[in-house]
Amino acid sequence: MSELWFFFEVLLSGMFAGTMYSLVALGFVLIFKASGVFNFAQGTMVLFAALCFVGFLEMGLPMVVAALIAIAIMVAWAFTVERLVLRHLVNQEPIILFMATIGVSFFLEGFGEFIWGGDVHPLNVGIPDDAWFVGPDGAMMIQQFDLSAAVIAGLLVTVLALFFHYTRIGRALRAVADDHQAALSVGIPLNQIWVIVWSVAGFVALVAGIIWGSRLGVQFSLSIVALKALPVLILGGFTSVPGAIVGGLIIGAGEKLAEIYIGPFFGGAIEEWFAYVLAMFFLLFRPQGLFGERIIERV
Amino acid sequence: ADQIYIPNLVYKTGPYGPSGTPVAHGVADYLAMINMRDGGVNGVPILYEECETGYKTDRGVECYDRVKNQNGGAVVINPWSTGITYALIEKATADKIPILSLGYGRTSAADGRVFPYVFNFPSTYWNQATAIFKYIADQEGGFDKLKGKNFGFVYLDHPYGKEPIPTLDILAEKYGFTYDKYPVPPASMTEQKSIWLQIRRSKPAYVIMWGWGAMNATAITEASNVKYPMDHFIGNWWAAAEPDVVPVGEAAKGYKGATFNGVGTDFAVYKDINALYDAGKGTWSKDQIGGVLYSRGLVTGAYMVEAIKVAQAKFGNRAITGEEMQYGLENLDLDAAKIAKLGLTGLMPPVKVTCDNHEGQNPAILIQQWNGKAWEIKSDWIAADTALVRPLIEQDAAQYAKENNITPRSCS
Amino acid sequence: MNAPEVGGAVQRTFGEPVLTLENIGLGFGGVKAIDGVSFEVRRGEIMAIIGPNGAGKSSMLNCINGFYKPQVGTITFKGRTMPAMDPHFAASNGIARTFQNIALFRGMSTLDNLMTGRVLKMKRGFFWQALHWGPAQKEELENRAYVEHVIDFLEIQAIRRTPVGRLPYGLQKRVELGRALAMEPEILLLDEPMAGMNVEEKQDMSRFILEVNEEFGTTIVLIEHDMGVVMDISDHVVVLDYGRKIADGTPDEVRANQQVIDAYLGVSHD
Amino acid sequence: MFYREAGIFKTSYASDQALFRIPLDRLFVIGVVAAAYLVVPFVGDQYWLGSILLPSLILSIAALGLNILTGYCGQVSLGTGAFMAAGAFMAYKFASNITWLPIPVVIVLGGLCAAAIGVAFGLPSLRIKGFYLAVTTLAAQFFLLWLFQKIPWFVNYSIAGVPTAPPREIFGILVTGAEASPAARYLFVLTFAVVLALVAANLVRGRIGRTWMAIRDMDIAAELIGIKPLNTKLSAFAVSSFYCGVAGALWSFCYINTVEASAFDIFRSFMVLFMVIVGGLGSILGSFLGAFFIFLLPIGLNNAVTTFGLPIATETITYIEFMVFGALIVFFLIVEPHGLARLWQIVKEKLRLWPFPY
Amino acid sequence: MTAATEASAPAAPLLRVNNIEVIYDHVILVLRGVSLEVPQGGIVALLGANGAGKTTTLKAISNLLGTERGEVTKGSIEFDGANVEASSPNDLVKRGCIQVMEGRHCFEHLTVEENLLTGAFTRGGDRAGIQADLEMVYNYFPRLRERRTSQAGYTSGGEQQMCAIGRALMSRPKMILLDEPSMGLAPQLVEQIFEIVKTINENEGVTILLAEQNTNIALKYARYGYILESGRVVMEGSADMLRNNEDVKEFYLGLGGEGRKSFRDVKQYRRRKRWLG
Ligand SMILES: Nc1ncnc2c1ncn2[C@@H]1O[C@H](COP(=O)(O)OP(=O)(O)OP(=O)(O)O)[C@@H](O)[C@H]1O
Ligand SMILES: Nc1ncnc2c1ncn2[C@@H]1O[C@H](COP(=O)(O)OP(=O)(O)OP(=O)(O)O)[C@@H](O)[C@H]1O
Ligand SMILES: [Mg+2]
Ligand SMILES: [Mg+2]
Repeated sequence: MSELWFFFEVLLSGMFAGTMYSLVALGFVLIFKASGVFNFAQGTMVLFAALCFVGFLEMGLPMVVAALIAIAIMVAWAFTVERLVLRHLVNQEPIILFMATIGVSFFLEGFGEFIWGGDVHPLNVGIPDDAWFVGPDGAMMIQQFDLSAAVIAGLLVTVLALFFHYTRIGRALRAVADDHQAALSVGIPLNQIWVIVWSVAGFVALVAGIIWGSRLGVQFSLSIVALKALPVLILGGFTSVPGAIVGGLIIGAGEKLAEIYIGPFFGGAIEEWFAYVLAMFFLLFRPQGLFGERIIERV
Repeated sequence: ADQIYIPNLVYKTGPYGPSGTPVAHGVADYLAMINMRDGGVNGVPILYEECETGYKTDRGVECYDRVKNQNGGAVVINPWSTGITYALIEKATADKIPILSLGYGRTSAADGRVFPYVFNFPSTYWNQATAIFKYIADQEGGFDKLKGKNFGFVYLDHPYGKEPIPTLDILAEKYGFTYDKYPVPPASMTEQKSIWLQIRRSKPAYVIMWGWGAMNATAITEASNVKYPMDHFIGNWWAAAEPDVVPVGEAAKGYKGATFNGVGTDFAVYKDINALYDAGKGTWSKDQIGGVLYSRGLVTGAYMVEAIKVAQAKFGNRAITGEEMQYGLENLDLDAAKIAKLGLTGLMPPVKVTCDNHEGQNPAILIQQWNGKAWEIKSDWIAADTALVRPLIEQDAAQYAKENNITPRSCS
Repeated sequence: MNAPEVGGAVQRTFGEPVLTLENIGLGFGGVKAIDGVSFEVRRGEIMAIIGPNGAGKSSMLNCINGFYKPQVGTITFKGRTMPAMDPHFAASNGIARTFQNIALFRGMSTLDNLMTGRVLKMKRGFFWQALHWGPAQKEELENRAYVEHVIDFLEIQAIRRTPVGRLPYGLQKRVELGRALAMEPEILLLDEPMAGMNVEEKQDMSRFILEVNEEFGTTIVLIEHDMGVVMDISDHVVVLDYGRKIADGTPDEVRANQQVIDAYLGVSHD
Repeated sequence: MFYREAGIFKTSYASDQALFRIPLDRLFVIGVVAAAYLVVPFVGDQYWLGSILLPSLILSIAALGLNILTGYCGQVSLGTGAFMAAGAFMAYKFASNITWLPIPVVIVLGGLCAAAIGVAFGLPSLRIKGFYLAVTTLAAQFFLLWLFQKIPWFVNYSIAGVPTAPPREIFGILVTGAEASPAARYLFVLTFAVVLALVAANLVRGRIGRTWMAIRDMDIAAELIGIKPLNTKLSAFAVSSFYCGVAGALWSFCYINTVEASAFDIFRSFMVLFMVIVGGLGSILGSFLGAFFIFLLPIGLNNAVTTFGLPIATETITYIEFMVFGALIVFFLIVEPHGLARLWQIVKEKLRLWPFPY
Repeated sequence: MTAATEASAPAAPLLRVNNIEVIYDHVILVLRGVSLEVPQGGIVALLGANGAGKTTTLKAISNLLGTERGEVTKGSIEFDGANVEASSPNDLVKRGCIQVMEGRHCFEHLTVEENLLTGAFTRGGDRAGIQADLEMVYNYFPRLRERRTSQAGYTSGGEQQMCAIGRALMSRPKMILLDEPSMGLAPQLVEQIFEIVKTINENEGVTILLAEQNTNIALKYARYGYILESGRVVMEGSADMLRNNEDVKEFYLGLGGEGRKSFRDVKQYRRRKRWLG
């Protein structure tokens, strides 16, 4: 009986943990969907946004002001990236854009540390951090922090998914991802589009950064966390906003269950690769990820 | 040359930067203080230089190659990373430059017969493990109380984290306890939910942690999430510093850790360190000094300076070579009186290094506890069970010697 | 075409059918791309498939060389009857094709593109390839010689080393034909080989097609929207409309067919 | 007008097929290789040979390997580090258990094991394409490193878990291990680099290379002209992993001297990927240019600061290094998306037209 | 020779290309001084063999060369009185100049209808107008209506061509640059497309510049034409004049001295005549 409770506890907390990955993955998806750019810098943006936020907090600014300034900085960043990088790489192959974002990521990482230093910054924005216990003598524990994170992720995803599907801009974004040149030729302003998505991605990064930062402190290892967003992203499909959430849930729950129930047979720490292998098996059945757009193969 | 060149392979950036920075400043400040106060070691100024490795082995090797012949040749190398230490052992031995890996690196390098150029005093991971269990036994009222108990061992799944496992196995057998291993994957070390849910279920009597970097803060957070009693959670000396607990906030209160150096600024030597800062020659900012890792840096500096003095006593008061430094380190004998004279009482343990024992004669640890604001030392020196560990060290060193065609030197 | 009709197809006679398609049906979700089409291709003939846009012509070629697997029907080729063609079987048994949306290897030079057409003819393994010497070099040179013939034939010597991505559309089409020819095909499937060409270039292209057909006896199946070309060079025309076959016969028969005029040709295309 | 193509007539396909069709190119390459063998070991000091050229050459081999897979065959891989690790660990097993094996054989065997593993992880590439394929290579990356760390057999059950690369010699000269002189190690690695570069150049200009490129440029069309996608992709995975494996073995045996999994972590994979892209996808020369550029740039920046004695804190140097590094990557991509190799080619083309602008 | 349309003679040309030179990839010189003018409300054809530079000219006009590492190194292009170089491609579309690109370039993952709607991007929220135009495009191309919910990547070549043209019409342009509109279309559709071109030109005054290989039909609908060879304008004139020019007849219309020849009879390889050596 208590085994069963334990199972559900693992399942649930795994799913919550997964939504944290989703938050990072979401930023990737936005930019990929809107420009076909595989944005390697998203992890660094999470870190940078959080650093800015926490930096202003430490200067004694009120939370709202700090958040607003951080958002403003992310928008300015979006402008910079568009001006100095993307604009010059219109219509290049995806791998080259990918590479450029790696350059951007390095720059931002150096810049962030340059400005804010390499220390760990504790962050507390007042997300409730207690646990509820349910079941016979608290057999199952639900952490409020995780729950809050999951709710925020869910909200963001819903809003963004609606935005992509039902607005004129959303359609234009998808067009850009398909063919930069054709998008230009029908009058879609790539520059503005890019600034918009990078700004939105910056905002998502800030949210993700604040949540992660509240758990771990804002520090450079956050950019390592971002790697885990990759299997989530791939499993859900690069182009799907809801996919980021579902991918996160599956990866989160899958790897926790695997670690606990299969891990011991292999000496543990299988979490490190399990997510990728899980994603790979999903891909064997759906090469475009769970919710990704069908890969068009025609001659 | 007219100066003693001490390069330092630091890492102040990247994910591990928060832990690497204070150490580097501790070393730098101590050496700067010696230069300012004494005009160097016995009148020979120290040239200190840092090379950033980012905690990456290949960068470390490059740094080593870059600095080893500069400025008249490096006198001693501090790699500050287990991986870099491993990569440099043979190189440094061939180049006759001693490696000082203070409480990290290759444990079996304590066997000075096989590793003449590697020093890892004042203690090794294996000894530390025995000492931690000694502490637990003391808390519980004797080793016989450990029998039948279950412990948890949370570690980074990496050679560093796995180091104490053979020792733990022996201890478990000897004292009749069991322990569960909880490896944390290095590439996703901030994801420990499954581990702590398991711990919540199995309720081990104590949890011992061999962690590093962001893994530590995550573990402490998760431990408090699952309401694990904090004072039964003990980290090793690389898992109990300010960067590990500060981000966790209130929840970290009560967390314990091993250490081999004191913490805080209430030591005599701070008179001179403060003077350094007042003279504007400090390398950091004054409000940041005094933490666990900074102190460890100071201690490292002190050991080096004292070893140089030993070498100079034999070879003359001049800039010494790496080979001479090896002599200095190998004959380092810092007893309580000498330490008191240096103003370091309480900050560092006495150490006596010999030709065959590079970790010092009486390895011991302190247990410290985080009170929410600062670390408090909670124990006296707890001696390690060297009788148990020494054979293990010799066995591993012998295997290494065999694989690498090394004939151990004789130390008699 | 408002120019007066000249020449016209000479009635030629052909051998046994090399390729027989029977009752082919292919659908995508709700769309029926091909719906019960049967026809035969005889050895040595030039056959044209025509029809309005979206009639299923390209899909038909895709079925013939195995890119699409029809849901119903059978394909008989070289005495083997099968429900669907396998691409590798098709290629290694002499079916080569060009594509409507040029499918060249854009990063490679013209020469290399043509050489890929020879892949099936080259057998030397890894070891020799790594040395690029001895048998491997010999084989390479033999095939290079063949490819140079094709290059000469198509008069694309000047662009031998140009990456094909940089070539203008028309030349790309020609290179694509070259790649197919390099395979020494028995059956050549051409999907709109003359789209985007002016009259003169179409004449060149027609001449290449006719020469291949006459000199090597290669059977040709082509899709083309230029009725002038189709009526002039083909021996046999199949007309598709909405996935169904609406006519099958000589150019003259097809031209006169009222259904074809209504569905495709529009008002009296001579 | 000195550098030109016109006026050089080929009388046979064989000479037209040659590796360098323009004599000046050939001379240039021969000159560079000759200098690398005959001049560099004598003029370079230990630091240059052992810490600059040696690792750059090893990484060039890895970049060559990845370039074969990604640049020539179009399969994006983030698992380079893992395949390097496979080479290193397996070479260590061979070297430590069959002590009489000559060291070049050991390295090649390490490469072959990596190749076999590469093939296994290449299998899903039949269905999974593009960036999605990155996930299978990531799976390889994390799974293999985990495996090498988890199973004590790979490190001969040593307690420490980080074995030392055994010293081995050729013709009585030590070439691996810490005691080997930098010059000897450099020459040993250089030989591997030259031979492997030659083999790669041969492969890519022959049938196999063309099938790779065909798959890269348009896999469907390639399939329809009779190229078997699975075989082709797997052969690319095999060759690529072989190169990476050799590079990994050399990295452990000749450079860092330890066989340590964390030397081959995901960041190594990324580094090699940068090298390939900055150097030029689908270019042998580019692999070398990229490897030298990416490996040397940070060290160069770092050295520059120390040499000029600028009073900048170590960490600041690193921050600046990151920023400059990132900015330069972007800069190069904007100037020439097809990498340093293409830039070099444009310079040559301009030279050919010189003194006329076009 | 002046432009054929009476109306355009006095009016300032809508588009003026002034002696431009284009280089790709820093080294490949493609256009060597092309000048042309398109009068307000005119239909002008750009003719020429493969690789003559028609597409390049059109891309230079709509400022898309930058995306292919090409650049205009000399000369200038003016649209509607202002230099195009100053405005971004999307500004140009806003200002009313839209291009139908060679090779269709539909957005593969978008449905046919979504493709058409992206064409109306610059028109903002004018819902009713856009809906009406969508109806109009569907009426022009009934086939598109049938396929409206398919992803464009899965439609046939001709359907994609219709989609690309329809998409351009959706922007309500002042001027359309058509690159090979007839490519891959069935004969009656080719006629129909040109009829549409004629209709929008006449009814809505849309100016048209078209690059076309099908010289025959192009000269039937255009009023003025330029012939490009190897990056230079080698001949220009009114459509009638070009149609009757012997060289044009022979090389572009396939009419030898003795009228149209069967494709089967073209045995002798013809040397293409070069106006320039
Ligand atoms: N893979 C596919 N998925 C969905 N629909 C498809 C697919 N392939 C073809 N179709 C549909 O099948 C029909 C026939 O397409 P096909 O390409 O064969 O036409 P076609 O006769 O070649 O036309 P065109 O002359 O325009 O090239 C079209 O309506 C097309 O949209
Ligand atoms: N992106 C490019 N890079 C390099 N060269 C190019 C590029 N695009 C076109 N060219 C070259 O420019 C010349 C003109 O090409 P363009 O496409 O403008 O010709 P076109 O007249 O449109 O031909 P077609 O009728 O075949 O479409 C060609 O020789 C071509 O090789
Ligand atoms: Mg078709
Ligand atoms: Mg064109």
